[in-house]
Amino acid sequence: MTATQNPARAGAGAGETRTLTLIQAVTEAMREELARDERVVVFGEDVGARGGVFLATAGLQAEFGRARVFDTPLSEASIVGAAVGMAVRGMRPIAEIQFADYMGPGFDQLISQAAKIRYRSGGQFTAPMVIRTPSGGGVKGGHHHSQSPESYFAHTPGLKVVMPSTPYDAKGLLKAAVRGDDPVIYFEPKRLYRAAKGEVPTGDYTVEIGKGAVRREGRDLTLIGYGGVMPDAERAAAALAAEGVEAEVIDLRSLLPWDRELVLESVSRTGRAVLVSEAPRTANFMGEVAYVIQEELFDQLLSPVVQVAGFDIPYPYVQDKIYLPGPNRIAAACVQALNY
Amino acid sequence: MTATQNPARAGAGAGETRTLTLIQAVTEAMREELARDERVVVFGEDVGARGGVFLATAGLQAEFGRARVFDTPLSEASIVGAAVGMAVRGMRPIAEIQFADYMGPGFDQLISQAAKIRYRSGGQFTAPMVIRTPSGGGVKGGHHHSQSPESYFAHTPGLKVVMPSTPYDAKGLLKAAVRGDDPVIYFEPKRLYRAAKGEVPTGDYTVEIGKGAVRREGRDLTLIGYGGVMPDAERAAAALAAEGVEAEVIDLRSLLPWDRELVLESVSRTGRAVLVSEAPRTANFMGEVAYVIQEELFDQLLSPVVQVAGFDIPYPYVQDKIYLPGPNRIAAACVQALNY
Amino acid sequence: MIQPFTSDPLRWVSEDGQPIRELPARFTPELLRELHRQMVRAREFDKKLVTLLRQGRTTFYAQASGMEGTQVGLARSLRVGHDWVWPYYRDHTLGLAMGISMMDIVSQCLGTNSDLCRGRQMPHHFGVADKRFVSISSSIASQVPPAAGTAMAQKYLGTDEITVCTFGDGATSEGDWHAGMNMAGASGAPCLFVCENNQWAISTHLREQTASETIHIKAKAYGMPGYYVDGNDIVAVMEVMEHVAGRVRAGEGPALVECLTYRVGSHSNADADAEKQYRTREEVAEWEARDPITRVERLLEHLGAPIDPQEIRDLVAAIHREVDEAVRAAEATGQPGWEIMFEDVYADKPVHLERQEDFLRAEQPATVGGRA
Amino acid sequence: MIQPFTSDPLRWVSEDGQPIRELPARFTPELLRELHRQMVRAREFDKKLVTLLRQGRTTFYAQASGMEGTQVGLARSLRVGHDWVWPYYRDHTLGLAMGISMMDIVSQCLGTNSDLCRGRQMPHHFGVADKRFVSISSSIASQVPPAAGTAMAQKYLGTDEITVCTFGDGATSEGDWHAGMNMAGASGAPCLFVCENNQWAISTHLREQTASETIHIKAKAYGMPGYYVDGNDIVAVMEVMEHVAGRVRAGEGPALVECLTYRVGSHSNADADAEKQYRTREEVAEWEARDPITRVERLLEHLGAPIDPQEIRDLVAAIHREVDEAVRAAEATGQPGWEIMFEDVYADKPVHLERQEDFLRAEQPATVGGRA
Ligand SMILES: Cc1ncc(C[n+]2csc(CCOP(=O)(O)OP(=O)(O)O)c2C)c(N)n1
Ligand SMILES: Cc1ncc(C[n+]2csc(CCOP(=O)(O)OP(=O)(O)O)c2C)c(N)n1
Ligand SMILES: [Mg+2]
Ligand SMILES: [Mg+2]
Repeated sequence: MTATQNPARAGAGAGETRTLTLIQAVTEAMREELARDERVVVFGEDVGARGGVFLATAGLQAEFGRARVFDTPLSEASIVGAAVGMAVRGMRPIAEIQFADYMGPGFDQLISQAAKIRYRSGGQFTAPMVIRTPSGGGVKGGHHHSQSPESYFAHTPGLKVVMPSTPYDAKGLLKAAVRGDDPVIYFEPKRLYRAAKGEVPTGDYTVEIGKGAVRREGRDLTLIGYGGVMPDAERAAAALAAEGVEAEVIDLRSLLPWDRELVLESVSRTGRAVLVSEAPRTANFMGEVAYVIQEELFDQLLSPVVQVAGFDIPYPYVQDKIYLPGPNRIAAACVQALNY
Repeated sequence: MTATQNPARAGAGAGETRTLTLIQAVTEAMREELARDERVVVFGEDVGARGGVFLATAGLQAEFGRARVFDTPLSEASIVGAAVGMAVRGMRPIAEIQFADYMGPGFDQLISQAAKIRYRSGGQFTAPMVIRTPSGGGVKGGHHHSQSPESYFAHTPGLKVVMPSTPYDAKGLLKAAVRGDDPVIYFEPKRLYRAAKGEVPTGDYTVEIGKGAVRREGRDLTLIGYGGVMPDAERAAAALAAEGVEAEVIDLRSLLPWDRELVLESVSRTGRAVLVSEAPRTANFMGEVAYVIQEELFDQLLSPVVQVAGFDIPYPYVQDKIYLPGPNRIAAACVQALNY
Repeated sequence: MIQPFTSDPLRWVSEDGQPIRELPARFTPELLRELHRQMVRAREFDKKLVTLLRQGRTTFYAQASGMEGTQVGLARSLRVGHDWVWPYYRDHTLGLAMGISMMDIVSQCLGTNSDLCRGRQMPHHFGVADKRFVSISSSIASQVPPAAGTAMAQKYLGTDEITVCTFGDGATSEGDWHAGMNMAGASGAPCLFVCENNQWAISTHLREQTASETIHIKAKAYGMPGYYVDGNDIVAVMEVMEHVAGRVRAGEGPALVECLTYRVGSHSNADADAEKQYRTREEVAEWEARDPITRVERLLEHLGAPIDPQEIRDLVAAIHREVDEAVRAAEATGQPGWEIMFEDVYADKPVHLERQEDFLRAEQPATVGGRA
Repeated sequence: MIQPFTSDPLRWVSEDGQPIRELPARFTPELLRELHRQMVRAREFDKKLVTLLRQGRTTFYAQASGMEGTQVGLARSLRVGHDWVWPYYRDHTLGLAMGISMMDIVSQCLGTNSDLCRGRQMPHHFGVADKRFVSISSSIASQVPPAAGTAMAQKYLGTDEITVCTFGDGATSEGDWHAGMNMAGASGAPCLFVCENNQWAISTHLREQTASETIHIKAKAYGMPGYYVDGNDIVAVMEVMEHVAGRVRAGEGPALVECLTYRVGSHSNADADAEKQYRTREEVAEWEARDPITRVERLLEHLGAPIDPQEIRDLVAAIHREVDEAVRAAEATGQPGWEIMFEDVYADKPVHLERQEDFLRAEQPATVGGRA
């Protein structure tokens, strides 16, 4: 558990790999799942001929036809609801919401239908489906193309919530989401779409939902994040290493459920935890992680758990970069924890 | 700050009081605000002739006429959106969402319009409005008439979120919400509608948004809650007192913003905190409170902050009572904290 | 012959039981008696459940009395267990007529171990997989987009199933209603939308709900035909449904049918004094005179095959015994234990739910039972 | 004379600039030249801003080229600063024609200190209080329920204002669109809904968006009249708007006007290669031939008052200078400092935001400036 999870070891075995960007890995996962299982369809606003506004679905309609990859009317409630209804009837829909900021109009479908149909029916009806959506800031999108609403969904029993930060995880988590029997909200950190590159097995593999990954080993403190902040967390760790501080870096990958064992094991060794996310601070998902750490490791903690998070304001346009926790702010929080 | 906030002292001065139930206090606040300010209107599903499904608006249409108290179409997006548009045009709408479980269809209006219009317009347009909605369990309503979705809203910058647990606060907070210049989500803990009775000044007063109240003083630990769980928290404190343990009981009353000073001052004295809410545990608002306590009072804490919360499942029907944190579960958490 | 967008509701039998169009051959006295029996069964079920409610043995009930023509008529037009149904919370009469057992419905209302939905939802929100009757969600109109999705799946999979989606008049104001209707229209999926227009949404009259003159006209916004039918005339309901379901099944795209009816009872137990609050006794009386059950009795008289009053009394007594037996059998299975709370949240129980279950186990004495 | 629910778009001037109905007297050559000038000004503004975008001086832009007939025509039918407008993100041409200054629009696009909205939103989402032009939200159709609310307030307050709410064709699929339309209908509030139907929602054609034949027909669902107008014929737009706004102002309830037009540019900078992706060059060419600006030029020729090409060249040059000057003046005000981030979240800054501001102050060097 404590070893850095190396893609080659963690997943697909000794197979071939290629360097892909995160968005290419997303596309590849969809392509392979479409090819593997006729029950899989891909739909959303502009995902067909246009290939999605970020081109995540580029080429898929040409390859699989309009019955399997198609545009929908401009309505997130229609999209989420259609996914629920298809899933109930035995399909495996992958639906795209163009920006996570636009989950709002589909919110009731997610919380009242997708999240609860298994429970309310006593397991008679289920909604195995995936909602993919680009989230997070750093692209000068202002508050309607930059938000990180994952905490809403992590607080909704019945949903699963994941957010990859590497191409390897992007492919593996998406496949796991498609094959699982629960509704999964799959957030794609849009500023890593092309910035995150990495080795991705050409073959089939999945990344288990609910498991985090250690990105870097360290003994002095544990730096925990997910999604778009991960590269900056790793940069912060590298900067600290240059000054002799060894931060262990954990990528949660899954928020609901999240990997408490991995986190607790690490913090029990390091005694210090810094939690990094870009969502507004108040009632942020990371409050949960902080709560559990202090509850379980009260006597082992050497300093308070520290959060680096977004500010409690609508995501601003001009101050796009200042808003985000960058490597300096993250490193400063680590130093604060170390100097406590 | 540490003194028990006595209604007579905290607010209306030496005026007369009457015993009201919580729902009567809500009605009275609306009646007085309707009478005070022509810009105030009350609307929602069935709030007119029917007086609302819980009768919170009973009599108001007869008193103020159909122009000021009226039924709307069955659409929460219409209701919230209409409130936004009226507020922008200079009115002071009080809108009812029939159950907090039905905020879903109005969610985008709340997060994209109500919460952001002041910010996005640089303060040129504002939405001073109140959304009242009954929330919480204990009424055998199953998961669509029992949920506690306040954490979603507490995580949404631009909104204010309050939840009274006494008739005094119900009236004072609602008046403050109507008169304030921000959008306020006003949750009404429905199982206290008739169960909570108390003295309420006949005259005019407000309870400041953002301020908690000490319900009982104590030195051994701090018990913090809001809304429907408060009577049980007080019962737990009374039971503990019988065994010689003095719990200080804080009612947050406001979630966004919440009263960190009051909480920190208390916990800095007691060294122990137990947080009580009925919303699902994961990514619950109370995680934020726990985070802040351990961050600010790391060295003063004698035991980990403990949460008593709802389970991470859709609210069940048959196990309505078991789901809720009752006095025994709360007292047990206190004992756990004390015995740590 | 059966046209969409008529200005008056399509009707075969007048309010006093006279055929005003040629009665289709299938409406033999035998069939009419069978329909009558099903409607009476549902009406009596309502009465018995209201009593159960008054006795405090269940906590919520929403009568469909007065709406039997619509719901029983609709049930007869489905291929039960083949077509899918996304119903709403006032559809127990539809469920009964589709052959869902009283035991299944009563079990859900009582939240007993025999509840197929395992006591998760408030009474009256049942669902039965083998009838493809999807479990009901309270959130008004939230079934409409999923219904479009199920129909899209049926089209994609090349089945000859259709999806039926029901809702009240009030539901048509919700954004999700629009989203689902438009999605169905745009996709051309085989979805039959049925509005059970009982003219009230709790205390809000249709006139306050929307400025459109009728509900069926709203179909124009989705490029689908909208039919208007007298929902208290079961012959009309069945004729129109037969025709429209046929179209939908033939791949001609979705359609909307508005059944004009009335709920003669209160909205639910919460407004038992409806007539004191928001509507007049006269209005109720007017609609009681258009009762769908009496109308069939009159039609049978007109056809020279009247039902013997004693037969009706015997029928009612038998139904009451049937309900009593269902209640007894359901109650005998007991209430599910607390452990069941943590099941069916996900396909597999995640660690955090195991921990929460362990916590509760330490607090609660173990309970026996739970449906196998 | 001006009827709702026509099967073809209402038109006064043919595509080649010939009057096909009697030209109302107010359309003198002077007025037509003024309309032409406003349309050209908006068109050139688009071009200059696209250049600015290519230069990386702004990050987003959504052209309205091709839609000037609709937006300028609408602007002329409002009482600017009196009526309220809930616009959508492609309405800068409407804004310009309403007299919002280039400086205000450019400042918002650049997020400079001169931005009335203080750099909070992505380019092209401006708002100007003294024009009662509400600041734009990206969330499609989210302006529709609030527009109904503003109109309800106007009715309640007894003003003679109306509310204008604009949206694209794609927006009509959203649940909120329905919610707002129905609320307006049910309340009878003075709201004028204008659909700028440019036939595409990014890459999704109206035919995939909805199965309804037109947008205006959807008004039937809300009991309001729906008008269908050639949005590239500014005479038609102004005549219909004049009539409909008059009705709305007179208290006859809300109305929907569908203006059939086309966006000849890309959706935004994000799909600059639109023609390679989802639509044909032929389609674009076909609509370019129906251009609203050329149509007015032809009409003026027909009226014997042609515009001298040199005059147009001078006009264009003047507009370019006007844009350059606005850009220069806006950029000269600088970018707002980070402190501004924490303002306008609430009327007063709560403690937790003060703390977050203090945190950032310790991290960031203080910046100078901020709009007074
Ligand atoms: C989204 C949502 N909002 C509000 C409610 C509360 N509610 C329950 S039934 C009802 C009225 C429904 O009226 P209608 O659709 O006409 O159905 P009917 O009860 O008349 O059969 C309302 C407002 C709800 N269940 N869901
Ligand atoms: C709720 C929401 N969903 C999706 C988007 C992304 N989006 C931006 S513009 C657009 C197309 C809008 O089309 P239309 O309404 O026809 O307006 P047009 O751009 O053609 O003027 C989409 C899907 C959004 N902004 N908001
Ligand atoms: Mg109804
Ligand atoms: Mg468009």
